[in-house]
Amino acid sequence: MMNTSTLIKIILGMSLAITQIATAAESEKTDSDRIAQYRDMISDGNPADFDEMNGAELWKTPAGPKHVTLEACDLGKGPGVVKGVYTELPRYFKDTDKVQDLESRLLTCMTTLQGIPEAEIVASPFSTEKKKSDISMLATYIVGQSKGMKMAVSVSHPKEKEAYEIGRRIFNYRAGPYDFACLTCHATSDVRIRMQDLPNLNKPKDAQAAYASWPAYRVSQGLTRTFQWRLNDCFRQQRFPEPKFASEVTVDLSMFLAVSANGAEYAGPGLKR
Amino acid sequence: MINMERRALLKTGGGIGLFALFSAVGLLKPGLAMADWNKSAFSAKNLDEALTAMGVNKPEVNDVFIQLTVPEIAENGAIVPVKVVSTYPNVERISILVEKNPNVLAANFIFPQGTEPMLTTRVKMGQTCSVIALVKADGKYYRSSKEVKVTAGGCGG
Amino acid sequence: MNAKWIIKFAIVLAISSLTITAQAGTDDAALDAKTTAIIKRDFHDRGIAKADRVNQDELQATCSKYIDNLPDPLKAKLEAAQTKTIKWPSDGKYMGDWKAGEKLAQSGRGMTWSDKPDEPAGGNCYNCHRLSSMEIAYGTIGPSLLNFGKLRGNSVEVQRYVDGRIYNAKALNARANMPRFGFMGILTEAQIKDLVALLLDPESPVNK
Amino acid sequence: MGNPMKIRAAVKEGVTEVKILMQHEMETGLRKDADGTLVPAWFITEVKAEHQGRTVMEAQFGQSISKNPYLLFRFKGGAEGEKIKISWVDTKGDTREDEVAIVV
Repeated sequence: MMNTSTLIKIILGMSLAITQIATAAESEKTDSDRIAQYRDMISDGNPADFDEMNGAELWKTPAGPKHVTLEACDLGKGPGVVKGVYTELPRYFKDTDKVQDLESRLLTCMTTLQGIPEAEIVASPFSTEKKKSDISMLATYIVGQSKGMKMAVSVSHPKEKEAYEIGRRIFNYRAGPYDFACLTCHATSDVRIRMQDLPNLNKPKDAQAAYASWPAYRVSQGLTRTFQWRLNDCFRQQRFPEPKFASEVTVDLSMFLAVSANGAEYAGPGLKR
Repeated sequence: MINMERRALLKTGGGIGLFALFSAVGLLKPGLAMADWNKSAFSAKNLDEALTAMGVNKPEVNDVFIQLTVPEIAENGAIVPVKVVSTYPNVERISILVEKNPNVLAANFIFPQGTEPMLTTRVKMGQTCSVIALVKADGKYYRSSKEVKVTAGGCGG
Repeated sequence: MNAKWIIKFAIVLAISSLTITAQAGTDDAALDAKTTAIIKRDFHDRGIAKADRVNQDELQATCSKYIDNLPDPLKAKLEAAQTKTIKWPSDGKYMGDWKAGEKLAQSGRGMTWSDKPDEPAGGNCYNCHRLSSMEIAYGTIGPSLLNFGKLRGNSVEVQRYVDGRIYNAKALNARANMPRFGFMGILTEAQIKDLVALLLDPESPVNK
Repeated sequence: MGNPMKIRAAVKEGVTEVKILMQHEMETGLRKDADGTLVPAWFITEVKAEHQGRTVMEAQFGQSISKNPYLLFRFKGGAEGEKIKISWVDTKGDTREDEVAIVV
């Protein structure tokens, strides 16, 4: 017959085993899991909401020398339509005979409709600590109107197809003192820079998750950042010179990335480290 | 309460102007707008100093009646989410402290009857260290702490 | 009309004529040429990052063209050319101070348009490599270098190998992602020595 | 006057959950701006939540609360359509007050 002390030993032994199993499970948790936990915990309460609110106000507030609103701006689905437009951008626009992304198109509307000089907007197109950018807040508002909708960027127009092809080439273009191209960091799966997992933008799943979460509020900067900013800062880190705001090089690269993300459910504005 | 009167005053335009003027000449410290905003606790430079300023003496460690949830790794120290749930009866106050921040005491939360003893907020962290939840229940103090690793994010440039 | 203006005009002309070609058929060469023309037009100087940084040298152009399919003979030719660029330390010494090396390895700064011209660049090592077991924020684009010296020793041959590898990583592998730190003037001779020490000194956290 | 907050109050099984996102720089007084000049301290010191005139939460903040402060809490009671009022005061004496109706 089992005496009490044996019984205690068995119970202790069992609980020790359970603890060991639990410890093993804990150690199997990777840093990526821990970062995922962090991201999940901060996902509620996105300060980008304030930029969306401000952008919505700017959209319907008369501005510029012509003192008109942007409500006649055609972002691809007709004047004033904002719902779902981001899922089809970049796209070809007949009036400018160009492929344009959201920010490039907003620039067109602000210059043509409102009469704001292009040089004025292009001189400081991104938000800073001291001053938030109107075009960034407008973009944040517009993308919010596509939340939950599927990305469906077309390459049916020859100029759209060409923009995609050129964008792909820009992605692979190595230059600068570091010999970097976009592909240096974004064409391999399951690698990270420092602690951040890098999306392999040649793989649909990664490309979708990455593209569909921009624009995003950057915790590290305390500002909401647009896709034009994302590309601008990638080129900075790539040790390239600065791409001109809303230039063809940025639009074509966006086209390549957007098409790679087709089918994704748009989830922006996001919230990132 | 002085607190409420001042608040009422602040809501009127004249009140704000007057207040701003007093602040500017240093006659009235902005902190005084809150009757019980404990300036010495909020300016404390280390944990002991903060606890002393709060009148807390060696709080009992309890990780069962205080559930403190923080991320193990924070991708950026500018936002570190903190969730505290306490199962003590009669929780009056929950404070959050960040061990190695220049200002250790991050916040006090005061719970009237009927408000559940839980909260979620976000703190800044200058470096890897412990986050401490300090709970006051039935006049006694209890604490629980967890380490958060703060990392250098991205390309670092 | 100044020279800069003429160049800009020529680029615009080239782009418009190329558009016609590209539309006529999806001619890869035409698209390549148009891509280059757009890149040369759409980047501008900012801070220390001048517009001419987009001009490719032979290695960059070849790697961009072939991406993952660089033919072996071409690869060997590029590597031979890169090997010739390596400048060995003038005093024949390879090892510097591992403590300075660790600081360099941690820094991700240098050569961007937001970096100041008089500030020395960082090594960016942890961005891509694991080096010390103490640092959890390390990248995995490059291989882990944990215990690098412990596994290989620190003979003069090993020191020379590491120095060359940092000076010009493309000498051993033209397709390497690693920048050519010495050849491109990113790091000084003394800084490279500090990194060699970080990898090989038995006291360095890499080998602890 | 401060910038508007985002508030959501939802009642479920007799408990109202309130989520607040405030717009505030929460300057520590220790940070330098791009030009290297010290940015003076400026942060929210007190937040108050009222339900139908009754205080349901009072919070005191220090410099270590993140920019754009976030707060979630729960209280017993609350019904659809009833009002939740949130107010804050900062170190400059600036204030903000916003009100929302409880949803289900």
